[in-house]
Amino acid sequence: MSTATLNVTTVKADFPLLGREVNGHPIVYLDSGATSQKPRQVLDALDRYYEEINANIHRGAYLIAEKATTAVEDSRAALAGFVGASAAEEIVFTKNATESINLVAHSWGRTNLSEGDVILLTTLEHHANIVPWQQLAAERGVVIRWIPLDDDGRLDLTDLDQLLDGVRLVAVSAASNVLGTLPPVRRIADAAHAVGALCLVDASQWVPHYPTNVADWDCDFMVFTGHKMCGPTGIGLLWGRRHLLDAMPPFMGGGSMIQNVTFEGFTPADVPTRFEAGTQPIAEIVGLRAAVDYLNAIGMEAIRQHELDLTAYAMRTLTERFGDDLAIHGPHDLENRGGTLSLAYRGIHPHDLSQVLDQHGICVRAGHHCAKPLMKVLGVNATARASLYLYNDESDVDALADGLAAAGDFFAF
Amino acid sequence: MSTATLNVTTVKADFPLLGREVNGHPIVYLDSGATSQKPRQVLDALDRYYEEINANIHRGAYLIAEKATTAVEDSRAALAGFVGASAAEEIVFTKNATESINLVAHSWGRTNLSEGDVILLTTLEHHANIVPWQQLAAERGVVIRWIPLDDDGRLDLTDLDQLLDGVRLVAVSAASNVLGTLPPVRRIADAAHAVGALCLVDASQWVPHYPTNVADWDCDFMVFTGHKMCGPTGIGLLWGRRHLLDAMPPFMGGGSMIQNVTFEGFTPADVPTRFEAGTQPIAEIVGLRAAVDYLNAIGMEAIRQHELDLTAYAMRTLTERFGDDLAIHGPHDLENRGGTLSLAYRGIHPHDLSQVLDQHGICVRAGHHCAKPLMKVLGVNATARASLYLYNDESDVDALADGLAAAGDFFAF
Amino acid sequence: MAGLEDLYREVILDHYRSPRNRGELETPPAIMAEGFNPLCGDEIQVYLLVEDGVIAEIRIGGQGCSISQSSASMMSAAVLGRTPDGAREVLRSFKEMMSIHEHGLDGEPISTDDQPGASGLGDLEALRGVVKFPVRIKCATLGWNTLDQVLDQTGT
Amino acid sequence: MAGLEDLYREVILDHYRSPRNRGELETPPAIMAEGFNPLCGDEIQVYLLVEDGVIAEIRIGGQGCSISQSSASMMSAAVLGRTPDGAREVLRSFKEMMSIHEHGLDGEPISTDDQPGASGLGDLEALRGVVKFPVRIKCATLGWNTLDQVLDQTGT
Ligand SMILES: Cc1ncc(COP(=O)(O)O)c(C=O)c1O
Ligand SMILES: Cc1ncc(COP(=O)(O)O)c(C=O)c1O
Repeated sequence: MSTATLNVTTVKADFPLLGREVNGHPIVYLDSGATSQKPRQVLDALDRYYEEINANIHRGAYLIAEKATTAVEDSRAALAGFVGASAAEEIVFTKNATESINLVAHSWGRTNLSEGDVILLTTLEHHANIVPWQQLAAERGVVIRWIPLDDDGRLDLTDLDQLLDGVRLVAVSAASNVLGTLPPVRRIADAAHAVGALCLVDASQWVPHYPTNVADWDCDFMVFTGHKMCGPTGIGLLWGRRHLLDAMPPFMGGGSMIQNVTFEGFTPADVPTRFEAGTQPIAEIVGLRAAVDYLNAIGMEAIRQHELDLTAYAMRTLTERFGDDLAIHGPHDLENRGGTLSLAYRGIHPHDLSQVLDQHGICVRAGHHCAKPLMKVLGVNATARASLYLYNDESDVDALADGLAAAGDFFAF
Repeated sequence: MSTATLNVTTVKADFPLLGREVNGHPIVYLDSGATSQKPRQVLDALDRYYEEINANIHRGAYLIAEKATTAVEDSRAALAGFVGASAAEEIVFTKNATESINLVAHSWGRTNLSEGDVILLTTLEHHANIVPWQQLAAERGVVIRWIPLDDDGRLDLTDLDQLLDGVRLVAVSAASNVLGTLPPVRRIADAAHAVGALCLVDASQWVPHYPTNVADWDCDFMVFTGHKMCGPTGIGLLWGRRHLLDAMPPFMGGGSMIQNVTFEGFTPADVPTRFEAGTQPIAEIVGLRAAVDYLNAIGMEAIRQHELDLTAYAMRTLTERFGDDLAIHGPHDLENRGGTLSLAYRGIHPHDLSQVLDQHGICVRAGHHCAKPLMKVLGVNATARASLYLYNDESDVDALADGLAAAGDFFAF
Repeated sequence: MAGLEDLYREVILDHYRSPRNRGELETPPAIMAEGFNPLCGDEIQVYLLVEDGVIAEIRIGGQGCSISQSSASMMSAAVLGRTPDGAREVLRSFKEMMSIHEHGLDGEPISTDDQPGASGLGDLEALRGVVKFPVRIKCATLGWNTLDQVLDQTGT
Repeated sequence: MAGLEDLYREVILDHYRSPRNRGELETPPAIMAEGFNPLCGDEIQVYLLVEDGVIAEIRIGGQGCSISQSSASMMSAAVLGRTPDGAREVLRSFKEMMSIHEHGLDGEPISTDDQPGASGLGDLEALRGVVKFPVRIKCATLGWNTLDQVLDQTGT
């Protein structure tokens, strides 16, 4: 892995979309929290897959089917390495992080949890890490409890011991998609284990930005999504400890996930195949591997450092320029946050703000960011969110600041 | 829609992979039943999506997010038109046909079926249309019954009325992926409705090859998969009657599929969004639309006719050349079958047959084709399957025949 | 290219700055419905007091962007004093103006400037530019869809 | 490019044509396990009769391709007369020979011709070429994995 610093000009040039214009302005893409742009290297890998080896996997004895199968299994191994899994078999491919969590909720949850068991979530979870548990709660009488936030938007762990009473699973984000908060995952996993609970980490906003190691977290399940880490759409991931996966029944049924099917019933296959029913998103698995190769070539440490520097620059620039007219939600100390900046500016509704920014070619997201419980706690319906990634630079931040000033002028009343 | 006949030379030239060599021979791709190859037009649509408008949908107020959203909804409308749906809202995107069936089994099945209710399947179903129902049966005490086959590999509907006793759902393939059989879907749907049952059609092997109209079938649910119809991997479809979808609870929970989320619970969104949790396979949805445009430009009638002619040629050629040494499973009358040819040749194991064919660049699939109950009825463990599509021509069939002869020589003992 | 001035007409900004009929009504005697824009989190409450067969009072609560707020404000002014059926008629005209009938091949809505069926809407005509910004259509129709719900409760 | 002769060595075809120890044994006293290749539908039964601490009889049932059938046939010959632990040792050597340790960047397995740890397997060496055809490895190991299962039942 490279330890060199990231050359953002070179990086930017890898992303075809970032060279385009929007509304007559060069695009300023600040919505990587919703989805990242894709480097040429990933698009080429998709094309090469379709043009050279496209075939259904695990099914054909002919050469291109064999190559496609190998490409998928190599991707599994590469992803295992990328997140510090101890074996490729612990990697289950899904279509997105949402399916990964639903898989755990259906397969592990419905097998192991019953009335009165408690699931502990945090107030800053994405709907993907809330609704599957609420479905389980409604179906099985499982109880959901919430870790609150302190005033800076960090988890308030003061009462963690009481909150853990009766808990069977703690499900926590490694990085908030709204506040940028980075909860202390290892500490929470340890506390969960101390009461015999498991810990699931939603690393959708973490994996694209930081080196990831499930062994360091000592968690039990971990999920993330390909499209936020330079990969294609349509591909997500579940990592789970082998002995947990081994004990879990299938989620979806269909081709591939079986060992045998008779008129009377079916025998499931071993993991990870057991959880991969039907034709997999093969090109997307290959594309995700290309994304991992791309990120590794730059180096996750270099990416982390670049984003840290840029986040510091952004917070300084925005604060100096707009003072009290602008509020940045969430932690302000850079140790506790990533480059996700949820803004409130002069009472202008986020939707209107993002509309004006769009006229300047600036893409930020306005809304509840699939975190309505958190919005409730923040006391807002929506925020305008600018989220930084490896291809952003200071000029993007400057453009955002200019755009905010223009919006201020437009709505000045 | 064009009514001209299909020019297979032009068509073949649209598919980059078909211009390649395998093991020193020009590739002869006869495994479209497993997955189809992709035309340049679809690959270009994927590239254009990623290079020009890639953004998360339904979430951003900025221009490229709006364009991505529009592209997805336009695709939904195009697919509705392609299968004769009465409204775009009846189209639910999934990752493959397997997820579509699991969605119905979980959402409709677990809401409406209980102990003793009967699901009627056919003996020629793919595991995708068996295992989800067996999971439901194991969980809820639902009973599965099977429509048998006659000696020609067609459904034997003699006892249909008795079989329908107590049935709540009939799930049937429109085209068999092993025998090529084309069951009389409309007749089965009518019979199901007559006893108050619903009818689900697995059209995975139909939609790529024939004009499709759910109104003509008068079925209630219909599923298919993108990768078998010139579309990308990672995208499937569920069509359902609006009033049925409206009454169904969500399957997976997460972002987008909600109207509101509070600490106490969630309110699901309207259909089809209710069933589309998390970030969708956006590029894949766009790519599938390009596939539909491609197929429409050639014309599904022209494709059907081309395949009919080619299937006739293949059956004639193989029979004339190999006589009793070769058996073709399934119906022999062309009205009752498509271009899926499951072969048994001189007692050579299908796996060995396909291995020798591969040395000649010929891709056929060997195995149980995810239809183990059918294999049991056929009295074999596996077949070697050659499946034809719009880009195949007589030279492909001739190459297959030559390859079979070579395999016969190799294993002659 | 559609510009900001197509979206944010002066009359819209005016209703946003000074919303008409803002507040609540006691239920009962008034009736109320609540609407969400699930995409952006905006929420709105529409209170109606129907007396002698006409909308005697209307109040708008909740939070939202300039488009959803001003559209609701205009809506309240447009239906006050009408019968429920009269209100439904305004609703229908408005929704017609907001519906995109066709898209160009590149996903851009075809210009709807000379689209028929949207006459007689007065101030509301100012919202016509919203159809050029498809994502914002849901903002503009939020209050109206909520009105539709509350009208259902009038039982007429 | 790996050719057919790398896969279908003469000794393999010989075992395929004339499988050794084919049949069934009565259970009990014999023990049996059944294995599936979920990809291609092949199935195999391995029957063992352990007497005085050694494998006194072994029989192979089921259907499969030339590779799975010949591999099982050779396996039966290789473990007959051994102790369960001795059989496990052969199993280990065989699986080692079959495991692909590394892949080239383009997904092609690196040639394993001079790989260590696969000596002393006699006829079984003929199956070494199978690693060049990754899809067929599951065929070659089917009988062996089933042997593994049935050995577990010996309780030693
Ligand atoms: C008849 C039939 N049904 C369902 C499927 C499942 O499709 P998928 O694997 O894309 O979910 C297939 C193909 O694999 C099929 O042939
Ligand atoms: C923290 C977090 N978790 C989960 C998700 C869900 O990812 P996906 O929509 O790809 O399933 C997202 C992004 O949308 C997210 O930000």
